[in-house]
Amino acid sequence: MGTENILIVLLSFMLAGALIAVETKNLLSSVISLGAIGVGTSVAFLFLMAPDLAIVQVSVEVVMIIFLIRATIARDVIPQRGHIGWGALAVVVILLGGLMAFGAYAFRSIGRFGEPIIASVLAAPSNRYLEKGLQETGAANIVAAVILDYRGYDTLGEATVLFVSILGAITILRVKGWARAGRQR
Amino acid sequence: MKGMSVIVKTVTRWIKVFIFLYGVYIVITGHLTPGGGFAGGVIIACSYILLTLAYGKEFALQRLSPRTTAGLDSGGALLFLVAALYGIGYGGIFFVNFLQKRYPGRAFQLASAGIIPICNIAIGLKVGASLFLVFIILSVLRITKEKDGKQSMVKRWPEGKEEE
Amino acid sequence: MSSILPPLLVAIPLGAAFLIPILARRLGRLADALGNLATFALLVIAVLVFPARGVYQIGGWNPPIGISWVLDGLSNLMLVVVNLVSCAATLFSIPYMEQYTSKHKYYSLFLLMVAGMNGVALTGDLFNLFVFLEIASIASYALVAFGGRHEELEASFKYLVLGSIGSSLVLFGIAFAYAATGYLNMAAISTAITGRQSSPVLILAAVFFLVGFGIKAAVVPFHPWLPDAHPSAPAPISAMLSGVLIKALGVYALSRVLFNVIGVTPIIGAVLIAVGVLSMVVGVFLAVGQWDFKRLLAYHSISQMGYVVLGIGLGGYILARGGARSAAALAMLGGVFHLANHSVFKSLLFLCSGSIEFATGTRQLKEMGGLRERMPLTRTTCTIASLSIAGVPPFNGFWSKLIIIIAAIQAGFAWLAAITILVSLVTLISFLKVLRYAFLGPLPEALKEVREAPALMSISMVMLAVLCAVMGLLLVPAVRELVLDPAVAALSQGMEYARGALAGF
Amino acid sequence: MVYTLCFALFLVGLYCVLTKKNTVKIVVGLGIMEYATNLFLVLLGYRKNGVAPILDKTTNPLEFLARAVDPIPQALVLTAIVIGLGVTSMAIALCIRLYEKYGTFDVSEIRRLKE
Repeated sequence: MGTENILIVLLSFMLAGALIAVETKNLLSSVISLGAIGVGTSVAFLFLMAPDLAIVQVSVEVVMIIFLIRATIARDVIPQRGHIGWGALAVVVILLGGLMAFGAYAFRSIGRFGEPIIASVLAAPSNRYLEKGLQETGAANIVAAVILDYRGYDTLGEATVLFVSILGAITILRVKGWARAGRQR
Repeated sequence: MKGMSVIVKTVTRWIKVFIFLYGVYIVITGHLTPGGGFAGGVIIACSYILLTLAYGKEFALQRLSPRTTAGLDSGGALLFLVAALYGIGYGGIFFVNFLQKRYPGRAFQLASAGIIPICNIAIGLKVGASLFLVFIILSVLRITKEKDGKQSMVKRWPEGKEEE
Repeated sequence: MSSILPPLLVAIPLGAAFLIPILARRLGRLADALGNLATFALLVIAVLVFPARGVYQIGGWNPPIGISWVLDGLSNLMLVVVNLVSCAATLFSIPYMEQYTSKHKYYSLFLLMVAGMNGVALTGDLFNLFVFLEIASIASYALVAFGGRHEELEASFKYLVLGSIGSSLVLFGIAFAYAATGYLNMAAISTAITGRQSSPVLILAAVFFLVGFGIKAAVVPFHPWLPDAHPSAPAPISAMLSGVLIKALGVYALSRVLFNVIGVTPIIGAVLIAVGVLSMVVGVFLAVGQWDFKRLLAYHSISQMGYVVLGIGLGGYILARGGARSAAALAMLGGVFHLANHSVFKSLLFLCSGSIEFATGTRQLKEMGGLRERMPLTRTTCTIASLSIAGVPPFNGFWSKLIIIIAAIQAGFAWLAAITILVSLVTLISFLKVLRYAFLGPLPEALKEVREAPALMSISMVMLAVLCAVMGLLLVPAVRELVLDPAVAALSQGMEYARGALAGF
Repeated sequence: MVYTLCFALFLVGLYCVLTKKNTVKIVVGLGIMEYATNLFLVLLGYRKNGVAPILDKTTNPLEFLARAVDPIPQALVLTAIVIGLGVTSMAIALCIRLYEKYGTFDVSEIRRLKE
């Protein structure tokens, strides 16, 4: 069975999981379905020859599900159903359906699955990384060479994103935001 | 939170060390094998999260206080920034891999690839610290509903005290 | 190009933001000092960098291989505007943020937001744009909720959800662009797609970028988060959000991507014009009925962003239709100039509202009144800013609106000019209402003891008010050639951008 | 086909965010969108019968160049995963605080702000 078929099966499974996550009335099952999708993504990364990503994805996944369950579900498992009004719902569905159809049409103009753009654009930076990465950076793991040398600045940005979001979360969870009381309305 | 049963605690005590070491291994060999600072950092954080889940927060917080964690978080980020800025001193270029340019190590050795391993360690430190921090603040602290504008007893994690 | 200055624009705010939580946890004064020092240094550096043109290769890798920064007229103008407003806002924060707890976290988040915006303005790489966009956005989500009260949290959540949708769409757009070309460098993408812009996947990418950056810019119909988020933040943050964030992450990024990377087509130009007009009209009519001072200002932000988008979109439309370059340049000049002007007067207005709130403890216009004698300085600055935003002659807002109107008439869109004038009139009415209710009329009993804002807050307001009065001078030909024309040239060169950004200027 | 399925996953997430009225559900929707985007990027880089972009001592450089999958999307996704984690933790923090203030996860009850 080719990678493409495996991925189609995997993606169908993830899509089903997503539908369950979206439509179930139980928040706990919703979060667990999200976890299943995450694990599915991680497995897909393995099949797509991205072991770094598979490791990161699965560990981030575990942490995120722990957060979601401990932080929110533990508080309130009342079944939730509501959604926006039917008229708005119809508009959203039509819009997304249109987008879906156009997307399916548009994907024909990029290379077929399994034929990446770097195979046809020889000047693409990726080919340079694959060819000279070891020699220029000394790292045998080309992905590490890309994230920490060729595109190291991105990684600085990424570390900053993590820093800012943790700082933001701590800020939001302060006991008291306003020091001056009483003069507010 | 009192922690879990004796069995879980015993298993955790043994496994924790291995998870931690595995994380460290992934960080320091990130430039040779799959993994790297992020993956390793998350795994290191997981070892502490496991400890917290099994033993309760007091035990874990004794080992690693939130203030230390926050310091490590900032420290890791600073180390990375300094490694990037150091390049300005060397040839005047932001983010240049100055070590590799000066001392190109032998490929496939642990000591190779210039600043990449250093950056990996900085990131591992940062990611591990910040994930553990966010885990503590998101799930260990206890929050109750606020009703009728009156807040009932709120227990916060230790850093809550620092906020005046 | 290799200079030590551009990296500092990102490194200083990042370094200060990482240091402040370690050093200044106990010492609020130290946080004040570090924060202000950092933003002041940034302003100086931004002014020094202003005349520079060129490509800065990070890590020493040539453009398509590594990430590069591209400094041209538009990005340098954006840098000066961002750092100017942030300098005024941090100065204002010293007394104002005493009302809140944990000032060190505030400064840290503030500087991270500034770092994000500087990064967005500098970058010449699509993915890097996304990363820095996220830094600035996440910092702003946290800052909106800084007070931690009901409305602030609610506004922040709304902002976070819409903002994340925007970011996801941008990332998907980047994926499409990569799939079509194999590059991430904007200039390289632009070269690779020249001549095949009508490929469906690129249309999809353009749509995703339009919606994604449109959400960040809060243009109608993607505006619902703004009237909640901007008033909920502390006043200096409102000034930053309305003054520069929606421009740096929204309009600047959008025009950079659409004009210089994807290439503007008549359809894109027409969409921008439509969105601009819609934002102008909807924003101003929603604003008229507001009684909450900051909320009123927030709706006006939507309306004023409409002017900017209209000016830029009109220029793009004329260019794409092969019209006269001078007409297109005039329209873009109006848009870019209004962008700079709006940063100044809208941040001043938000700072004034903060000053009034600081003194009286309320934001409701109906609860104010008679402040003209109690707060003479705030009254003066607020009047100047109001006249600016309404487009009354000597002040800066007038000139940029005038240019947009002339450009619209020249391009044969008399109806656009008419709408612009109408919206301007409604804006004037709305701000006359503000001035009437806040400063005139009898002084309510509760406000008898109100005092003028502290000195530092006043200094920062006066600084911006002076700018409002003198920014019209930017149109003097010699100055214009130095400041505004390079920015317009950066936009109107369109796909020519690539040649410069790949090879160095 | 694979691309389309992945895009569908993204749209399901978007649908969830746009239509659901529960803060946790919205966070779940954002998570689905994020996974789909990441997966899409990696799908773009896959090469038929490809190998991972990691060299070892025995690899033949020419064969590696012809067979390795595209490393750029992997680098980007590594960044995007961490960014997603950051956004999600912020969102969870906000959910907790909103719950604390309003006693519910239901958006329709969280309405202090004027329309």
